[in-house]
Amino acid sequence: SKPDSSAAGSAASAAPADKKLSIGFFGFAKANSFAQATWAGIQEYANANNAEATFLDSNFDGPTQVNQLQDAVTSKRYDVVIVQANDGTAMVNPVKQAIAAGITVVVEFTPVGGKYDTADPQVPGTINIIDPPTVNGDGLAKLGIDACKSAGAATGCKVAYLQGFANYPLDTARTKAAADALKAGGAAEVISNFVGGYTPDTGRAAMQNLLQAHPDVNVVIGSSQALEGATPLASGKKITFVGNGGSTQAYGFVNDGTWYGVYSVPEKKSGAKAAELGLAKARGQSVPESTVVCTTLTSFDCLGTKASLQGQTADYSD
Amino acid sequence: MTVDVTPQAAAASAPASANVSRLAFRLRDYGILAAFAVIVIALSVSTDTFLTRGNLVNLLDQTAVLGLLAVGATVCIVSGVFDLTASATLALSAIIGVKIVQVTNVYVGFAGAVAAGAALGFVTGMVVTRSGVNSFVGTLATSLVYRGLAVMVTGAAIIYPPAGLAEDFGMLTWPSLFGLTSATIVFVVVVAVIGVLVARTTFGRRLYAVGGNAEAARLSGIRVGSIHVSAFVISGICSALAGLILASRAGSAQSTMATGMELTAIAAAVVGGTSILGGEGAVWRGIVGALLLTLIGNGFNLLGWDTIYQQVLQGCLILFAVTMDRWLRRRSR
Amino acid sequence: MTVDVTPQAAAASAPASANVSRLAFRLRDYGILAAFAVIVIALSVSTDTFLTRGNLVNLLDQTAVLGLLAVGATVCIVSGVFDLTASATLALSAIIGVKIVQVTNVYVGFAGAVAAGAALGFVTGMVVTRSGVNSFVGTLATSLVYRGLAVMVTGAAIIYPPAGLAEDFGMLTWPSLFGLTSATIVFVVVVAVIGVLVARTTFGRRLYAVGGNAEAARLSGIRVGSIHVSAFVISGICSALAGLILASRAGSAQSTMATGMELTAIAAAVVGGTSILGGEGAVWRGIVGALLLTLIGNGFNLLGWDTIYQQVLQGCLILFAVTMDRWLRRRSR
Amino acid sequence: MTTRVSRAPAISVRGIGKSYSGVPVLRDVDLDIAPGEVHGLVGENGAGKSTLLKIVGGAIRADQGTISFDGEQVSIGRPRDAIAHGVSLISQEGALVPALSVLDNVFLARWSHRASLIRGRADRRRLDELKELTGFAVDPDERVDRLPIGAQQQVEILRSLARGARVLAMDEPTAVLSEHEKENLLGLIRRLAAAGTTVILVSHFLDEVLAVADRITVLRDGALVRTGPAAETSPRELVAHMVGREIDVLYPDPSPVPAEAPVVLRARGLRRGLVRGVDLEVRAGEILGIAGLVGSGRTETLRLLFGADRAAEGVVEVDGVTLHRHTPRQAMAAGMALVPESRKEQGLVMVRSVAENVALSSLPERRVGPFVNRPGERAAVGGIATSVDIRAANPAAAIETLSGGNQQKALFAKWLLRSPRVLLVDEPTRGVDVAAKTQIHHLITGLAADGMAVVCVSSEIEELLALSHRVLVLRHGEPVGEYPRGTTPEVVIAAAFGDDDEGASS
Ligand SMILES: Nc1ncnc2c1ncn2[C@@H]1O[C@H](COP(=O)(O)OP(=O)(O)OP(=O)(O)O)[C@@H](O)[C@H]1O
Ligand SMILES: Nc1ncnc2c1ncn2[C@@H]1O[C@H](COP(=O)(O)OP(=O)(O)OP(=O)(O)O)[C@@H](O)[C@H]1O
Ligand SMILES: [Mg+2]
Ligand SMILES: [Mg+2]
Repeated sequence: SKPDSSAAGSAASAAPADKKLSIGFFGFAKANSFAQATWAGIQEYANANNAEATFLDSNFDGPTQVNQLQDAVTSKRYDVVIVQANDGTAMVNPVKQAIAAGITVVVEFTPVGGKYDTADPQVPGTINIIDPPTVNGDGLAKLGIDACKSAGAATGCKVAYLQGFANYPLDTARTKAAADALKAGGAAEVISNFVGGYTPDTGRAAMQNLLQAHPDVNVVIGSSQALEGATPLASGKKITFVGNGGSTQAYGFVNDGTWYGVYSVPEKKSGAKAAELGLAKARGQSVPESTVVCTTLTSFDCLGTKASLQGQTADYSD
Repeated sequence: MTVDVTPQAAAASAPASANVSRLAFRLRDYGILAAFAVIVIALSVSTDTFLTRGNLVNLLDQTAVLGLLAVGATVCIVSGVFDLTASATLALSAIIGVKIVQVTNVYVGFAGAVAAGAALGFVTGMVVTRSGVNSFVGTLATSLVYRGLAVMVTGAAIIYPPAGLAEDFGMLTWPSLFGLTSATIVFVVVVAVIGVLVARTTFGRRLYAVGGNAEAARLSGIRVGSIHVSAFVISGICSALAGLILASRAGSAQSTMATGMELTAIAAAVVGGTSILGGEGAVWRGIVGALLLTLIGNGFNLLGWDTIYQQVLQGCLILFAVTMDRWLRRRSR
Repeated sequence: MTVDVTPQAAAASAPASANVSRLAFRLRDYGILAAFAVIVIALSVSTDTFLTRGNLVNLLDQTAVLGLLAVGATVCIVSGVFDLTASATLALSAIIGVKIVQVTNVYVGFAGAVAAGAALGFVTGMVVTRSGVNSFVGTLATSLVYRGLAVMVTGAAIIYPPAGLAEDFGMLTWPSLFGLTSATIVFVVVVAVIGVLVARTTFGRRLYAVGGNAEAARLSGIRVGSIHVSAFVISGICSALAGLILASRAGSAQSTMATGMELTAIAAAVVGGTSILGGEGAVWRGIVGALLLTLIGNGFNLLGWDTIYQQVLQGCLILFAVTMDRWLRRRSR
Repeated sequence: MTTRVSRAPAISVRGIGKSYSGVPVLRDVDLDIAPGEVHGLVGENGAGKSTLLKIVGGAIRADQGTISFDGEQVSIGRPRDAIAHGVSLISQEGALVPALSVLDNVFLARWSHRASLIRGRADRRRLDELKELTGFAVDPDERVDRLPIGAQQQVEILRSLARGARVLAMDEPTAVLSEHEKENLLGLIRRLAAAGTTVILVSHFLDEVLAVADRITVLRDGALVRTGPAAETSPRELVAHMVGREIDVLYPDPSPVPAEAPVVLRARGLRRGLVRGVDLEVRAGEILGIAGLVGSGRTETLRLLFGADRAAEGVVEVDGVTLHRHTPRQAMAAGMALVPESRKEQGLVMVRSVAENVALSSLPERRVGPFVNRPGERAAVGGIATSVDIRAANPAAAIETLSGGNQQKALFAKWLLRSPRVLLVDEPTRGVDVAAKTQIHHLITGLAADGMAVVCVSSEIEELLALSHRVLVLRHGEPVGEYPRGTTPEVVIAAAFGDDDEGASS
């Protein structure tokens, strides 16, 4: 039978201010430095604000994360959960269950739900602090166009965008946004059918093939990990890079001029912000339900170049 | 019944010892259940949330998808083939289901998804049996094709039922009989039907015979190819149902659904005690395997142990369960 | 083809027909090479970049990691076991290698990683042979343990060689003999050594015997357990070398390295024509399989096709290759 | 012979016992075998012969008892240990590695090598010597799984000779050899024994055992009931000891075929591979024997009749129904049944139960809707099991736990359950004990008397001649003659060899 949907979303009763709250962080994977940066932010904020936090490791597995959240609702262990979804659509249901059980849910970095162009809540009652993939794609394209100019190829500029995972909806949305914006921004040719992945090795192979097929490419955009593998292959060539992900290595490449720029999300700050918003809501305060990370937490819209990264340090390393 | 007609043996020692051996013979087959019981008891004692109605409902709900795939995998493995298309078939048939929902209604869409699963299973079966290629690599290649088709159909995006039908589309998450979710009910019904099919029908007998010795089966007048195709069709239907459950939960479908889960399903079948060599095994074993794998994750979550040790302990627990199963069988030889 | 055992027949018709049949026997075994050649020719004709020295160097470099794992997988499969720990062993031994580099130097670290791979392979082998559990599920569980240990050792972070050694640590990416990368050289040398070991030595024959009929091997006095353990050790060494190549390219190691690649390696072995039932196959087949899989990806990039069609075509090409192999073998029966 | 007894026995087993799931299959067996002795081991199917041999060969471990070699007690837990003590076992199930060549199988784990590198040429020479010694002719490079079953048996024999063992333990080595090869092997056994090798020979061919053995042991229900010199024993006595009572082991005479009996099976111009044009006709109630040497195409002819292999040319007619390029399924629908020669590869599903195997070919006949009629099945299997005397502790036990002969009986039972019009049997009594063999012979003649047409292939020429109304002789896949009942074995063998090249096989 159809459940009574009005019962769901019944507002949780606010916790007293002096009660120690517990946060569950459902991150991508413990063995992922990006998630570790989020975690560092969460932990710091929690420790300073009468709360304790736990990292639940789903090891990049969508179904595992779904079960973990369901079980967390059962065990009533957490007052606040922060979700960094491996599979945004699969997490919709357990997030609804958590909300129904009166748990405060913060959606961090990737959306829960299937829309990739907005930071608005896709599950009612959630707090969202995310970097919408299309915004990310647009930002990468903007850096790419600037890179073309810096390379002196403002016209006739050939840009390669290395996809993350081939044909993953989230990657597809980002790739499409980036490719469209690159064309709109005046790139002469956009190559987007190479898969760079998220490791140096896959990036290296993609770059080898790219150089084979398009030796005259001017700018290469891709995940920072992939570009780390790709960069050595371009030594001696007039190619510059734009990375996605503000790791220590990426900062290094930007600072020494090898890369033009990097799309850098302040992930530790974002984690801290997620914890802050979650705890505040659990303690009965009202908080904004949607926050775009880059515009809110950085002064340069996450568009890191040698100039804008001056004095900044990376949150994590690859 | 004894077929022994030797008067001496029958008169002297047979009756008593035969009964004992009959019992040992039966018990040794259930080692995996014993291992399962040990883990359940350990969890019941060490947490107060495990043995709650809510958690058991969750556990079954969480097992439904893997359990359905494990049933399909078991049927295939028993008949001597692997179906590595399972998760791709899951995704593609769920996508087809949503596409149909978009132009008709939820019920037609669900039925269409199941039909699509059966059709994909049929195609897989034909590809494998006609090409004569080993099923492992044949289904691996076919699964790439299915995933690729899923990408092409969806344009690598997420697809949704129309807004007006979205709520009904989620019906498999609704609570149903005895407070179980509808997904669980689907799962239980399918398991029961396929369990009976495999254990009690002439089709089931053929399945085992083909998996145990395809040549002997062929010479006994069994159409080995058809049996294999049927196994793939059953697996396709199980995949489609699992896909519907996932899509219903997510409220959408996409080409990357359940990636890699075909291997977890095979693992579940094998952990339950089905031999990958074919000709042996049972549907219930696939279920026990799927429950065991889900249980271990669930238990960890409830115990709240640091997830850094989780994988190591999961690995050890699986080893414990299958080794216990193995040793119980061997000891009573 | 007839293979007469009667002396009379042998006297009459054997010499001529035996030679013909011997040739057919040889040719039919190389169907996969024919399929490979077809794809290579198609790519050479349709792009002007495929058949360049640079691309071929790249292709080998890209194949090295998968190729090493495929060699390990082949050795295991030939002997009748699966090694699903391969990628976990890869990660853990690369991590151990980096840890050793941190306290000594690059050479000791590399040697240490290889030793760690061998040791992990040994442990896997002991777990599988001692527990008596089927290798599929035994190594699956063990791989969880290894991945978990990798997480624990690294504290779930990325680990690096000390800054001063970072450049030397990348030595496997350096160009070497004939313009090939050092990684390619490592790959080629290992393939040659293991290829000879498997095809020409008594150990190799034992491997085939154990995989083909373990009971017959045992009755002939072969220590089946030791052979299996050796196969796992070889696979462990291959994994460690693959891990070093990956780590050397990345300049670091982490616990998630190469996740899932053990299955691609098994796929490569099987695509090449090694039977998953054991007792048949060859190291060169694993290499051809790995090259074929790499080639298909490489070709797509050079042709510049949209990734949306890639999977479908990849699946079709693999099916084409293995079916062609199969039919050539069957026709000459 | 007296000198042998004075030395320490080559093998001495004391108090050997073995049980499976609490059911004893060997009880307190004591046995001494002198060096250079040929020791015959006989008994009914399931008596424990193979089990005893496997214990001596280290393939399985005894529950109780000790084993000594040359007076020295040894611990044998693994085949390795037995091999180290010079024991070589040919097991009844066969132990070949399918994908390896004949050469590799013969020298399995004993390959010639230098620094671990295999020296194939040295092995080839060794094999040539062995082939000369035995008169066996096998292609060293063929994969063994492509060989007919008789040749596979030859490979096993060559292997155990290649080890130069001091003790040869052979479990029914002659079951699938032709008359001529049997003679060769028995001669070889005599020569080896004269040179000091100890041989234990298990066989259901009592005359063969009596001819070659120095002493014979009889096992019954796992217990040793008699050991004594062969010279003082008659086949009748042996049988009496084996089954515990006197029984008649004479071949039954087939009833004459009525003159008006219609032709039920007719084949015209069957051709494929080695089979180069076979025509045959069998009338209702008639038993047609097919004789020939190993590899003469007998098995292949039966397979073509049944559609197990697809004929390149030729048609088969059953009761007026014409079959062309047919499948086994169509052959069965037309009323044919084939008892194949290899129970392990083609006959039985080893991991399934006795009952499932026996019921497999007649599944559609006992069903309720889609379901198996289990009580019906139990009754049918029970009935047929009694009539062919399958001795299994439990019809639900896996068929691989049955003794070789009982497996063969189950295979036979499986096809009888269908009550076919045409019964094709290939080596129907392979590995079956004397009493059960007689039972099967009665069954075959009885079925023929009831109007079934039977085609029988058997390497046991006596059996073939005694059972058949007519014998068709094949040579190189072609019929070379047809002989009426009453023809002597010599005539048939001569025809099988061809007059031109008799004895060319050495
Ligand atoms: N693995 C096993 N499990 C259970 N029972 C077994 C097993 N192996 C053999 N047996 C039983 O042991 C008994 C003796 O078997 P064995 O093979 O020694 O007989 P045999 O004398 O060689 O008979 P045959 O002439 O038919 O080959 C049989 O009843 C058989 O069913
Ligand atoms: N798979 C195969 N490949 C090649 N040749 C084969 C194959 N099977 C059988 N043969 C050949 O066909 C011939 C006929 O074999 P078949 O088994 O019919 O002979 P047979 O007279 O029944 O002998 P046996 O008693 O050994 O079974 C043999 O000479 C054999 O070498
Ligand atoms: Mg026996
Ligand atoms: Mg034959």
